[in-house]
Amino acid sequence: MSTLHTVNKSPFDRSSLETCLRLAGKGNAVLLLEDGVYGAMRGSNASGMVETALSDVSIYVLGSDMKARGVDVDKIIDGIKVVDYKGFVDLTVEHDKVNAWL
Amino acid sequence: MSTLHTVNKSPFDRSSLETCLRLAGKGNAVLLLEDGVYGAMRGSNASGMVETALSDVSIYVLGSDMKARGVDVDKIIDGIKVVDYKGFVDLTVEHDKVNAWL
Amino acid sequence: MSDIKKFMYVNRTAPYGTIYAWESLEVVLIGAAFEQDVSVAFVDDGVYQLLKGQDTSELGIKNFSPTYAALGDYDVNKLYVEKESLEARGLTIDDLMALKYEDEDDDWAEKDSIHVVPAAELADILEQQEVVFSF
Amino acid sequence: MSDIKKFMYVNRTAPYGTIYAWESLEVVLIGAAFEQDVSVAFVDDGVYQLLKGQDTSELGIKNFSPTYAALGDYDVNKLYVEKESLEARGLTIDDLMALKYEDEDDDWAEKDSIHVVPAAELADILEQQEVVFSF
Amino acid sequence: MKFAIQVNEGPYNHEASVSALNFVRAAVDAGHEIFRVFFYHDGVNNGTRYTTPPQDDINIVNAWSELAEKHSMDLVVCVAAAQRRGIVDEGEQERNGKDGNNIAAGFRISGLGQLIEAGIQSERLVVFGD
Amino acid sequence: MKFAIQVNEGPYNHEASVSALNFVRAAVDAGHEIFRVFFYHDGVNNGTRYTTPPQDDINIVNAWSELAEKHSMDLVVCVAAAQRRGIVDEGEQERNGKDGNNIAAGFRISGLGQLIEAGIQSERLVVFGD
Repeated sequence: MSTLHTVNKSPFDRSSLETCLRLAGKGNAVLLLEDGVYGAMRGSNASGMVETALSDVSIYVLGSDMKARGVDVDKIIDGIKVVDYKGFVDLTVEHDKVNAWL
Repeated sequence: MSTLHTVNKSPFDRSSLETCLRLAGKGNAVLLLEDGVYGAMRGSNASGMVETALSDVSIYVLGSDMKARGVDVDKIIDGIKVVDYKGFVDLTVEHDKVNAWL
Repeated sequence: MSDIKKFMYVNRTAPYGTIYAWESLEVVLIGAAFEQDVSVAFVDDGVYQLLKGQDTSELGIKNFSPTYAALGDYDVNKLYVEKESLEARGLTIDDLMALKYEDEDDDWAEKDSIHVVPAAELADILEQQEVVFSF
Repeated sequence: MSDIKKFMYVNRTAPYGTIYAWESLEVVLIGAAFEQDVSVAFVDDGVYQLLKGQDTSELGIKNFSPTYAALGDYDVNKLYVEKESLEARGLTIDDLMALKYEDEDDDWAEKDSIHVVPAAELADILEQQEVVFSF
Repeated sequence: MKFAIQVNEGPYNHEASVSALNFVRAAVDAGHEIFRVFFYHDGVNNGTRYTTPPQDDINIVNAWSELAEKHSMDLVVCVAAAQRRGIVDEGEQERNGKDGNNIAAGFRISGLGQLIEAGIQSERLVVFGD
Repeated sequence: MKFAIQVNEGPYNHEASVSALNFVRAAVDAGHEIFRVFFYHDGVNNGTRYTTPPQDDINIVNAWSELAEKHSMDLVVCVAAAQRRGIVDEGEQERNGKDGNNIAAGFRISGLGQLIEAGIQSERLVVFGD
């Protein structure tokens, strides 16, 4: 059962991303959207946690939410893939279920 | 200008308490209410931060919000005082202003 | 797709500060009538939902904590509490309500509904689910 | 009580995920007409409100970030960004919009509205306020 | 002492409304004056008479209306926030071409200036929110 | 593929509604079926026709109504959550003795069982919230 996890909260404001990464199974995928996109940025106090997680899970970030917030693609951690809403839909299809860490 | 700070969020869910304690002036007062009352409990990962803060600020906790959550007065960190809503009102009067860390 | 699906309700919020805990419990109760394979997880501040001795009378709002005790009667008896979340909050299982159910496959023996599980085990349990409800 | 009060607006939330940032800015704009002594603090995720290059067109919602540039015209030019919050997020002042105002007491010289201040200094600034608005 | 109260969240979803109610009652009991209660953000949802909460729970909207009546308390719903969230009085109904309104007794809809004025006129501002 | 969508927050206050709208549109564009959109918690506030958002911003309620009309999409507002928050259709108006209703076009009020059924009948449940 491969799972797509969604995280829509900043890792500085809430524990959602940390808890998601603690409980996501190996090989699962994580999509960062809404305020969750800040978790994709390089050089922050949360970056280390995310970079470590990339060896166990695939991480995606929603491009339209990045653009809205002025988060440039150049500032994203290597290995995180940017998707649009069509890509988000595709991810939900490719995985067996979606787990939203609100 | 003595300030009463209010914190209504769990220290495990949000950064409100940590930020409040970082930015509260020496001699200020902090009232924990709503989900903020969990920050008054002994023996948690957040207790150390609160115990350290007690040397700089007075900390109060709203009794009715504790009772609602099953947080027994026996489990509260030494030095934190329990107040009722009348006590909350009195605290706002005794200080020059209220700063709510939502 | 089998007739019975594995449903997981994930609770990550404290009670009363927000309504998510209570309205989540309402879904679990209604859902029980649909006879799915139901599990409920309590993670992060969600573990506070199960604290003993909740009393909202001074606040003047509804105390919904007694409703958790009814879950066993609705065959909702797989309640998973994450060990790491409990420990971070300085809590043990003794701080939680003792939720029980009668096991019809074991001569109606009374058993504990709450299982404290480490993150790695909860991750496995989450992997086995088919539908995850979040609140 | 003096006629002019020291008003402080504290912003601690990121834009767009919730509306607090935008509706807070609306209060600051309306409040400017009342000619109080206004300061605005950006702490925690509130610093994200000032990031350059916000573009909400793909989401189809209003981009309110250009409004911050208007604050200087309303004599709202004491914008305090907490240094610790910036650094925790891997940001520097160069990542923020360059908000300016013209100082009427200094021959209308153009000056920066944003001041990056360490927590200890922001604590002092907060101490001096008379009314604190939180969103 | 003269208080202003700001409520940022709607009833039931967050405890903010209940906390504000309990604070206001305690302040009134202690002889203080409530200059104004200002409902902002989702707080405007405190002001709809269309709610029907469960009978075993608090009726938050009615509790506000009773305070307004008993103590002539000024309950102000922010117009901009109300428009986004569908809280309508007779004036807004006419202005925006709606076929009805849902404002509860004792509430009035007005501008954000009422919040600023409350901050100026009152001696303490106390904010309840998320 | 058959999707169920759960929306936990009201319009404007949180991005959840906009994210859900964008997801639903992308799913429909990709040829998928939306079995049901279920509005829970403050999400029920998506279903009021009394909103008048600023003209330079998205009209979230209308966007849902248009989706419902164009694609016969089933937009269900939870009755228990709606009662707490003042979202009323004609049936609820009569049942609870209200003097009007505010449900928007294309929405219907029904029970929590509709969420469970959506979880059973659909192949994917996607939840948007706070």
